[in-house]
Amino acid sequence: MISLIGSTPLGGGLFAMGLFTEPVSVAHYLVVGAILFTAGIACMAVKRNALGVLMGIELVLNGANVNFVAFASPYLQAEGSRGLGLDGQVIALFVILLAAAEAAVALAITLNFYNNHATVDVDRADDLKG
Amino acid sequence: MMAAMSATGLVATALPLAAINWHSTFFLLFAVLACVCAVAVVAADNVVRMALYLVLSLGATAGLFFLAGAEFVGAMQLMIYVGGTLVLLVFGVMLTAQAPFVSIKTAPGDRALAGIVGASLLAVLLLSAFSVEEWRKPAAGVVGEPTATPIGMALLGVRVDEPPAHAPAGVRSGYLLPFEIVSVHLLVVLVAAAYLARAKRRKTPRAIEVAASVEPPASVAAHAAIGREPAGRSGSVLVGGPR
Amino acid sequence: MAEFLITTVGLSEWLAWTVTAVIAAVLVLNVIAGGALVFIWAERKIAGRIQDRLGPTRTGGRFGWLQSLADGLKLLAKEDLMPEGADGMLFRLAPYVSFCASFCAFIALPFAFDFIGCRLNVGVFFVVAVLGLEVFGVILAGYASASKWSLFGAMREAAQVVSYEVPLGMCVVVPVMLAGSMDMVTIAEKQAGWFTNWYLFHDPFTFVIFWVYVTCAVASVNRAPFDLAEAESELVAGFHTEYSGLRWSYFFMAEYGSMFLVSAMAAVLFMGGWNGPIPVASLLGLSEGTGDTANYFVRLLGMFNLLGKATLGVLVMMWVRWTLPRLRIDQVMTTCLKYCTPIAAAMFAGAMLWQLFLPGGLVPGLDRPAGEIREGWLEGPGGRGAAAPAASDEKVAQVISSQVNP
Amino acid sequence: MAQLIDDDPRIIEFDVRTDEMLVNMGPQHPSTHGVLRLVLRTDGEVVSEVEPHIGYLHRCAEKIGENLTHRQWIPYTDRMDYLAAMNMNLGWALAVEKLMKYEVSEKARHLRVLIAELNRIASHLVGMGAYGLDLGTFSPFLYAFREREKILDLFEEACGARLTYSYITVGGLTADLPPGWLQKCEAFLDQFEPIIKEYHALLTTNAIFVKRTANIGVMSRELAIEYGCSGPVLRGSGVDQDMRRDGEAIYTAMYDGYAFEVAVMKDGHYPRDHEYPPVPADAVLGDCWHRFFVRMLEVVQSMDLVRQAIDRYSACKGTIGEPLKLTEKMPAGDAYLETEAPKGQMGFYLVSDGSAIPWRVRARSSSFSNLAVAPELCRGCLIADVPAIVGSLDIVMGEIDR
Repeated sequence: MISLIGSTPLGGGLFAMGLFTEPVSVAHYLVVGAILFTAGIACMAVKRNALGVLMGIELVLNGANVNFVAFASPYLQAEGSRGLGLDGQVIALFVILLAAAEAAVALAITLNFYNNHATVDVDRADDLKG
Repeated sequence: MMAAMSATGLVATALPLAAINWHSTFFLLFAVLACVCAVAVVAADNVVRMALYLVLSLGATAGLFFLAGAEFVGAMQLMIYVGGTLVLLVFGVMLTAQAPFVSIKTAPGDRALAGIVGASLLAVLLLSAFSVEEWRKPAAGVVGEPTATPIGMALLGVRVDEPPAHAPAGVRSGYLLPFEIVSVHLLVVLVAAAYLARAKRRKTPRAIEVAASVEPPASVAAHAAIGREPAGRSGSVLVGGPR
Repeated sequence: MAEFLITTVGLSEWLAWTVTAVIAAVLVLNVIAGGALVFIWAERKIAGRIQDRLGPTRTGGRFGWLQSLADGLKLLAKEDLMPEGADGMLFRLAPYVSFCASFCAFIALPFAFDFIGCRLNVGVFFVVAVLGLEVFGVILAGYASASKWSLFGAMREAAQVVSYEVPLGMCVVVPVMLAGSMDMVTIAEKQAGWFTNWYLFHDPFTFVIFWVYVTCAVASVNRAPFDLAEAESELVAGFHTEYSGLRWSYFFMAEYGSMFLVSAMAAVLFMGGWNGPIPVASLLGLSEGTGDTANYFVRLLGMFNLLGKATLGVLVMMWVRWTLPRLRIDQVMTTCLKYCTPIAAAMFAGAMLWQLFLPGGLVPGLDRPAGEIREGWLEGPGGRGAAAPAASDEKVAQVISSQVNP
Repeated sequence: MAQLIDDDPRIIEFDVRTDEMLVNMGPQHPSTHGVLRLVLRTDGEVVSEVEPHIGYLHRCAEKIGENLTHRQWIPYTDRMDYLAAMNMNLGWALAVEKLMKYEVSEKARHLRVLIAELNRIASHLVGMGAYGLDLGTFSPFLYAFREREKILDLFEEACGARLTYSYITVGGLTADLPPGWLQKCEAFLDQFEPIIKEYHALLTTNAIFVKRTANIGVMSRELAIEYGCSGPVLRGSGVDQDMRRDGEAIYTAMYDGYAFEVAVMKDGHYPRDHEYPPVPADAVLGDCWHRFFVRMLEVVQSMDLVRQAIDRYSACKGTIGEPLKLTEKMPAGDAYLETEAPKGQMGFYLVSDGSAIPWRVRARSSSFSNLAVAPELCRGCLIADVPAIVGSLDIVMGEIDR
């Protein structure tokens, strides 16, 4: 199977980068975190649906969490480095908890918005403009 | 077919397969899943599909946490984040289901703009991610079994883990206070959510009007009712018998 | 296994691990798929006997052993229908989501001391979390079917599962608290010995909370009397109204897989896991370390113990299903929020106080490994310390005392 | 009025803006007892309106009756309430006999009671089992059918048919009972009696069953009378009416000398002729539980009646007599007679111009009136209550659509 993956151009490229063979480093996680973060930001910016915006926020927080965990993980640290240790994990934990709370509040806002506008299109929330 | 097989054999012999690092392979799997699904969230227009992609992305991230030895955080992510998204999904269905599969479209211009901005942001982030020498060095290797004990103890205010190498003395505190603050915070949110979602007894005169509106119209042809515009009137209904 | 392949067969390391992983995955998959076949057959026979009839009798010999297989073949051959207005991708994906969630949870389930897919430090937490994902498939199915009945079923399922996760979590936390670990292997190990060591009989509170757990578990896997998501007399077939053929059968495999899983969870958390009511192995003088064959025998025995207990749980669920009428959605929610949650919370507090004041139990003679738990918390605290040696108990105690009493 | 509505605890306002949804329940739905179509207007799980749509089983039975002689129409009455075909036969036969002022022999009269009451048991067993099915429990259904099978076996032996009997006919019955039948019937009653306790344990007193039925679909006396409900549905609301006692003379004469107490709650309690489970505290007179319970009482009541009929029948000398000829001419005129079928009061009306073929035939279906009240009962209930309420009305579409 692996050889099959390796035979495809993409898989071969990944092999060439050593992704299948080399141990991962913090930077690997940081890349994932960066992509998640960017996707979240783009989601927040692009979506007109309030729930889509909310999902963007979740993605952003999640991207940050990936970084925290990566810096905290003893598995990923290079020789001689110990990273954040436990603190990173605990912060990630708090981020998850607060994200849950944030989602509850945001949903309540969305719900009220829906009650007042009969839609969840955030572009329609322009009642306050002068 | 033969060519493919010989090519496969060629690659297989050419690559140092014995040196496959499963940790890295699984990392790659989860990482690709997380990133692709995150991008799919942006690309999708249907809320339910977006929620599905989000769940997959969050689940894959939980897998990354497990791989990084943060099992407790990973399980927490699965339980809370993904569970929270479930509610999001339900709301997505409820609030946008006036017609089946309604999607609020994004303008193409917005999308292009977001693409440009996102790409530049990503470039900056990647640049910084690769800028530190220490972060790029591959991991030293497998360490001891992870346990959730240090986290549990830390949340109770006692640190039993080893301090980081460069940590200045005296800054290592437990997390009892933040833990309590978060608990109270969650309680507040819980109460608030219950307040918002609670069913209210109606005050006075509108009851008559609503009760009257619940009475069946003289001739309720189902087809006529189907054709009726979704009135979206503030719901007030008769629930059950006098329970 | 992997070592065996490396040393004896002479495979390279990565190949050996791959083979091992594949074998383990196939085994677990077979537990679900084969288990589902057996359980469906058993359900039909049991339902038949309860209802004064025979159930399947012909297919595959005397007792209709092959009935489920024949049904499976029929489902394979059946046309896969999809409603015109359905969201095709989600409609196709939903059964697999359900099945995968059910399947994934088995990773952390210990069948015996070493018979476990992956010994996770947070096993209990993981299983509960992953089991909660099954509902995604149901909701997606309900939404994507473009049928009002399916949507009703999906919404009911969402409300029900989200609500029942609260008391279920509280019930699960009690054995975790008693054992001082979220590792399912450790929890089961703590209950070794006679059945009096089971957490079910640990104290009155755990006994009560076991029944709360059973209620919540039945509700969270959608079995009667809580099978509102597919309530056939109200919602036609609920979330899988529009499904047919193999996709439909995936939902059923997921359902039976989860039934088995929550039963096995109950066995591990409350009924000693692989430890039988009578410690046969240790009475025979067999224990860990008396040799490979003996070890293997003990574990095999343990596996049958666990499978037996889990099967018993599944059979009880079937018995309940064929006896009781279905509750209504508001009554299901009332059961959860007004009864299960407060009872679970009170019992949790009670078990906590009992553990605090009566760690040895009421009967002094009983050999109860509860007292050693608090020291157990401090085992292996080196935690994430990579290069550093694991801190010794004294060091931890010293750290604690220095931080608690500065 | 304003005060009244304001105090109604059923009115609840939600913060969420909701839309209503129209849902089709049936005609292909597991719990609509055949081909009934209910259009539900729901707000989430709450049903604000139910509209029954009928006619999916319409077979022009009445019009066919105007082209056949009176006795030839008997098989068509079988197919009205096909679960209680004997009672349908009886209703039509009595109506024709009323027009012709014909009186059957004493022995035939007792045999008719025996058969009709036995079929009432069978019908109520189906009603009971199917009601369990509506509430999501499957086993009582099969328990009920197991016993019903035995009754059908008896019927098969008596008349050769298991569902559509055409046994009771104008002027008597098509045949007398075969030898040994009475003993078999008594044996059945003896073994059936303890099984009723099982039904009570599985359904009547089951906590979940009580939760699902008590105080659900409460129908007041007045409502029941206004809508022309009849049978157990009417008696479940506490109206003391039973055609076997209160009907026309030609019908009540059939039950002359039979001791039975109408199964209805009087002065706060049900008849105490046998041991019955107590009424649960939550149950309100007129709710689904009471309708169900009246049916269960009538099963016992019918067993008593069957026993009495067996005694009387075997005491009678002679034969049951011959039924009327197929082409026997009827006098000009009209006749209407209501009998107490298991589902309620089944009325047949016929106008004759003096030939053997009625000029007009009409049937008054009890299930039709009983179903008509469903929209009233279902207003404001939950979706899960709709099968519970409709099931408690115990309707048969063959009779409604005719």
